[in-house]
Amino acid sequence: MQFAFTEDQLAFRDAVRDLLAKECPPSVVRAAWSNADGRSGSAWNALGEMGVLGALVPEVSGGLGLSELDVVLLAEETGRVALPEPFVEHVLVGAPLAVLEHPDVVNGVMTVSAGDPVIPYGVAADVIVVLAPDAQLATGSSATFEALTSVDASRRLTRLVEANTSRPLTRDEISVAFWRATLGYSAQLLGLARQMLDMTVAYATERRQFGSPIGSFQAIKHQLANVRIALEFAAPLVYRAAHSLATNDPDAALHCSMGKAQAADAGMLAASTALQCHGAIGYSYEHDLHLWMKRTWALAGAWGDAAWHRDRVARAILDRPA
Amino acid sequence: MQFAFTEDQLAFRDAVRDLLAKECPPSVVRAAWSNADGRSGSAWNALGEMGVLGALVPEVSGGLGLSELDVVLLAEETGRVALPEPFVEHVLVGAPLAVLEHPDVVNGVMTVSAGDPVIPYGVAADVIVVLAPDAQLATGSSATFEALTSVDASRRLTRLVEANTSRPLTRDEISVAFWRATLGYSAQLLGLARQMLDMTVAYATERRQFGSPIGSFQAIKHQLANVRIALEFAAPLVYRAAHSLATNDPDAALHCSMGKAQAADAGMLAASTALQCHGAIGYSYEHDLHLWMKRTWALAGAWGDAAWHRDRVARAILDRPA
Amino acid sequence: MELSWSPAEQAFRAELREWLAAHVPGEPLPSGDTREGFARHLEWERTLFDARWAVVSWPEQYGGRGASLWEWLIFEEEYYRAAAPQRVTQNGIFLLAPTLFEFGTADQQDRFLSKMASGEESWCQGWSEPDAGSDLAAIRSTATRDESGGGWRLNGQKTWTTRGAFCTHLFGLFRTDPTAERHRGLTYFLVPLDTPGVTVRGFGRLDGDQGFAEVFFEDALVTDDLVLGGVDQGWSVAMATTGSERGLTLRSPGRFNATADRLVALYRDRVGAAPDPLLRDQVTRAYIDAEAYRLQTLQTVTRVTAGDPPGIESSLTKVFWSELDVRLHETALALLGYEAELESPWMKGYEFALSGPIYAGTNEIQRNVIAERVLGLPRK
Amino acid sequence: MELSWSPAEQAFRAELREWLAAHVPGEPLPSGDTREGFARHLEWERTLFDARWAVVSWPEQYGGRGASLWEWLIFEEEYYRAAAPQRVTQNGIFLLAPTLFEFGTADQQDRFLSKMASGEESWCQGWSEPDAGSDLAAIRSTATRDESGGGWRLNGQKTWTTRGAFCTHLFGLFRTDPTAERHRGLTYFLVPLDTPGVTVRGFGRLDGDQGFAEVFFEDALVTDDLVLGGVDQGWSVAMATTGSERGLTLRSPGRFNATADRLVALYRDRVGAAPDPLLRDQVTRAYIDAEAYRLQTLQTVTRVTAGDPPGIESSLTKVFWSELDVRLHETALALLGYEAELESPWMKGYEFALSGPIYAGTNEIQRNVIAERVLGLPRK
Repeated sequence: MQFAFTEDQLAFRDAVRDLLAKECPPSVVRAAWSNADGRSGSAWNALGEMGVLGALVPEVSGGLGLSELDVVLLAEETGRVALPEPFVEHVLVGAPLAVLEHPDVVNGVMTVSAGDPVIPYGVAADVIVVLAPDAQLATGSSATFEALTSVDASRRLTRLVEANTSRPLTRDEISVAFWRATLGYSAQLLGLARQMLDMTVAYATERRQFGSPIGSFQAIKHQLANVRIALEFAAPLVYRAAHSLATNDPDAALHCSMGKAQAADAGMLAASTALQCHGAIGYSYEHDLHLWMKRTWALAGAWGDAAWHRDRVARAILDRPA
Repeated sequence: MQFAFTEDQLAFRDAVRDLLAKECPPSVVRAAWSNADGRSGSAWNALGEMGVLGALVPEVSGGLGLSELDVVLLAEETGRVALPEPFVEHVLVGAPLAVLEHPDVVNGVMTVSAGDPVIPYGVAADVIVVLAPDAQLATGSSATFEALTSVDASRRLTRLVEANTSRPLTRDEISVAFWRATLGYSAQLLGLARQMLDMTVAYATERRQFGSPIGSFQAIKHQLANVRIALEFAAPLVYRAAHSLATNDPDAALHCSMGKAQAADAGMLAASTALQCHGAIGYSYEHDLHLWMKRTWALAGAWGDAAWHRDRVARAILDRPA
Repeated sequence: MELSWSPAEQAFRAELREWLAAHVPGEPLPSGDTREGFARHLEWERTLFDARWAVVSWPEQYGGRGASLWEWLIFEEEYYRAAAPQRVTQNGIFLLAPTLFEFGTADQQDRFLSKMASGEESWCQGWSEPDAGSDLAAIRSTATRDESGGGWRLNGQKTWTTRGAFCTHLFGLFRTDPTAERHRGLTYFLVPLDTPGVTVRGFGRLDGDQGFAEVFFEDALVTDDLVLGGVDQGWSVAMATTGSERGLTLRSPGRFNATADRLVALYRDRVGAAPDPLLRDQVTRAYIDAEAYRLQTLQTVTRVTAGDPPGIESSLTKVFWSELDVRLHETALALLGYEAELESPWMKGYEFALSGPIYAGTNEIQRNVIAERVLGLPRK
Repeated sequence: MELSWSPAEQAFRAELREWLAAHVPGEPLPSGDTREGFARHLEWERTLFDARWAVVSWPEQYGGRGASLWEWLIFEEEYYRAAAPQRVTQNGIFLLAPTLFEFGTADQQDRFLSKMASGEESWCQGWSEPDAGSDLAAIRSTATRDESGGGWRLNGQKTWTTRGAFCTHLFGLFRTDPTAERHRGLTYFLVPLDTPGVTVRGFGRLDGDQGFAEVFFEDALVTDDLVLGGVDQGWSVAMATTGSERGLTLRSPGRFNATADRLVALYRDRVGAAPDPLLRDQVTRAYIDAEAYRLQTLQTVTRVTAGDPPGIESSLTKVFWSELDVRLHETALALLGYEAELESPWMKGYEFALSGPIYAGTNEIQRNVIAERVLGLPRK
């Protein structure tokens, strides 16, 4: 029994964290709200050069041949910096599915996005994986989209209207794709929440009212302590889900649902607490907090929201014959 | 439009409050935990002399001929002092039903208790009203009971095994009895919660730790503020329910369910907050807090708990054809 | 206790409902927190004013109907039920006007009230400053006596001024006695925003609209007749306004009952016959809470009508409605599932609802007030 | 990451499960917080001890098996799953023993540990005093040097001492330096309760059982060999104990997973096929939280096993398990409806669970600790 990541996994996480700190400061996230494709530009290429974008692609196909357990911390890091890219869609869902038809997905020269049913960055993507209504792998250039507006303006949400060049997905491919995406979004929600907590602790330490830092008031302390507690007891469920997927545990789907439900709740709590503790300053568009907050709202609802996933858990533990 | 009680209703409330302050101090409640019948003794007789126990009995039958709206504040006062008596069972449910067969219920010389299905003070009561499994009005002396143990040792809970002398209740009688009991327990829950809040405010003002009264700490202040808020927005639902019953409003049952759900939640919040703010002192059996707390637990669950009543509201507002 | 409306009140409701049905724009107006939307909303305000629906509870001489608080409640119920446009004039009508009625000179009342009601002049609030948010008494902006100019020179900065970039006037607090501390030595000024030395910079709120503004004052001269209430009396004068902002007037139940009804409709629409086991209880709780808020307001209005003004209990109200509003919208978004992130009135409403626990005294401050002034717990 | 148990660990579990199945009393024992029940529980402890299950993680010389933390977790899982009797010796085994192992002399260890494990001597905790609850450092009980007696004279009062009326020994803090303040000048003493000058008065807890005691000291003489750790070093010595009380050792996940499993069984039993739309989500949340607590513990044990001792994060754990335990029982009582008020293991468990957020440092104190020492927020 050993509930910990390996030195290699942590070193990989640190390398990606360093890369993202350099390539994806808040200014990049903010720029993605108004630029052409909603994406980061250089951060994506740098991740590609590092091999991260092909992490789950088998080595025979030029990928790193890693498992969900090896990339869950990387997804968390992309959440921490609110990376404006289809990271989960490409790394956990799309690349492994598309690599035979489109080898260039391995290094991110071609981008895959994915959705169920709505697809972020659909127009910008070279390859599309969509799970509903008709589960298929489609070539972006052959597809037409309906543009949707997400509260997170960097997500460039679309709905696939039709694609000429595509192949249907097998039931197994659909299932793997769905649960990997769920895991990836759960991990990103953890990272987003950790960053919002750090931002708020820093702000509460420096902002003074009534002659004291507001972080010295119990009302602030206890709200932030509650966020820290929620994170402490959400992360292990997400990491366990990664392990279950990596080891084909028969309960992997159940574990993914537990992780997403808890991570989404922790993320929503972190977001509303961060806003309340920032007050009007955090309510200003010019402040970065809302970029993290709105990404959190979006990811919490996508690939099944907390209520949907808890309902799946309920079906498994409550409704099956005793 | 006028959402307020009349001068007469408030004066009656004050008179009963004064009587209970004299006749039912905490020592009486504590004594009822270990005495023969779990009851207050003199407080009951004094209420009878005042006419309160026949409040809902028509004047032609020797009662005061008052309405639910006239007695809801009296029930709240009996909750405030945790009166160990079948007050709601007698005044709101039993006396009006039994007065023709048993005229002495008007002044409380005979006591009526009631339950659905479990009956507090069943053995001590002269007359029994039970709504399930077989709704009937029974003579206590002719009945046999199974004794049950309530967490509130003064309640002397029983289950009716059988009664020789009894008459069945009509559907109307059952419905009126049920909703009046629900209203009465809701009002008592408000009174119990107000008293627990007052006890806790007083304690937090006087108890010192870390060199200050604990009531000066925000963590205590905000918990108690939340209880005060819960009460502020529970009471009007209960008072409106009383008005709806008194005016035969077609939505009276719905209004009673809203009142019970909100009053039960406010009561449970007041109880757990009071305990947490009292700490180990409140956790001691010798402290009076647990007498109020356990009465609250019992009343919150009886005549439909919050979940059951909210489900009724849901059926009315959500499930009826749009 | 009497919980039904009088024939006169029912007639008032009927007339209003008919008028709203005939005049409320079929298409929702663009957000009043944008320059273009603000202008469109002012046109709507003018329509309301011309039909004497803009300020029903005001005296007729200023465009009102001398309506009772009860009729005002009916107005709000019907207004929100009809999904009529947001009131971009509300800061003037609900925050400044009560103070003008109480402290204003006859001249000030005649000069400002009608134009405020018609929207010809629009008012924003100048309370907060970069270092005076929750701690309002930390205001640093100053007003210095200028005898030659026959008035006061304003200097300093206000911020988070709602719709400040679109309004014509600002009301706010400035420090007239530099030696006084905290709540003392402040004065309440009425400031035309075209006064030389006043600069306004709009900036975005959470939803991206330019609904906030910073207002900078550099030796801006305001004459004595623009002082509301006494010099150095600003705090007590302003508290009347804050009281009404935090209390009854700004948050009538109509808004939340209408939202709760829309939430119920959304639930039925999304969930259909089979009850959603997870959200059903949340919807029901929110609905019951909205009903509780309506009833508690009836209680308060009954007291106020009997001559007992709304007091510190308004802190209870502010915490409850602001957190209820958030719950209502959170529940709706939960019902929307993956569509929650899409542009929608519910998301827009959620973003707006999130400001409720922050402005007009954060709910942390309000809970302190409840604990200390309602429950009597010790300050220290 | 490796989330399965080794063959050795599985064998340990199998042996234990078999033993428990054969020995756990079919009828639950009377409450260990009553005099009679306490005696019955001591017999059970003796049975555990004789089979070397009482203190599996201790060295063999004191009756243990030198088991790993992992095996200890397995022990707790199986123990709670089997619904075996409460551990009335836990204050000694879980709170005092770690301190004895760390600070005790060889003589003290030999003298006390085995008898503690077998239940021949039973220990209660003497921390709290009437004016030192959350504010533990406000301890006033004194120990005054008595050269002629070759030890210290204890005076003062301890209270809320769990099972103090039934135990043979008390461990606690007394002020040896009257000039020192707060955390300084305290000393950790081991006190036989039959020492002349010591009076114990049992009193009732929330559930009515005599599970609490007040202990009065009047010039009670304790010899130098009953000082644990250095004179005036009591606070730092005691913190090790408090650390373990607040941390891992007292609240292994087994207890909450077993409760969650019983809650699920109760739900199925009460609700049957048709899902209860209102409580289904609550049950599911509680179940997931219990699972989260188990996994977080595996994480912690992995760290501890790697030589990184559990630190201040134990405050996170304490808040979570204590509030989870309350939620688990609240949900069960809600499922019981009107029967909730009836005598039942769930009600008894609820009354006990309510002590969780209070003892071992109230959750208010714990949240301060999390904010200041985990998050680094300013104290003042």
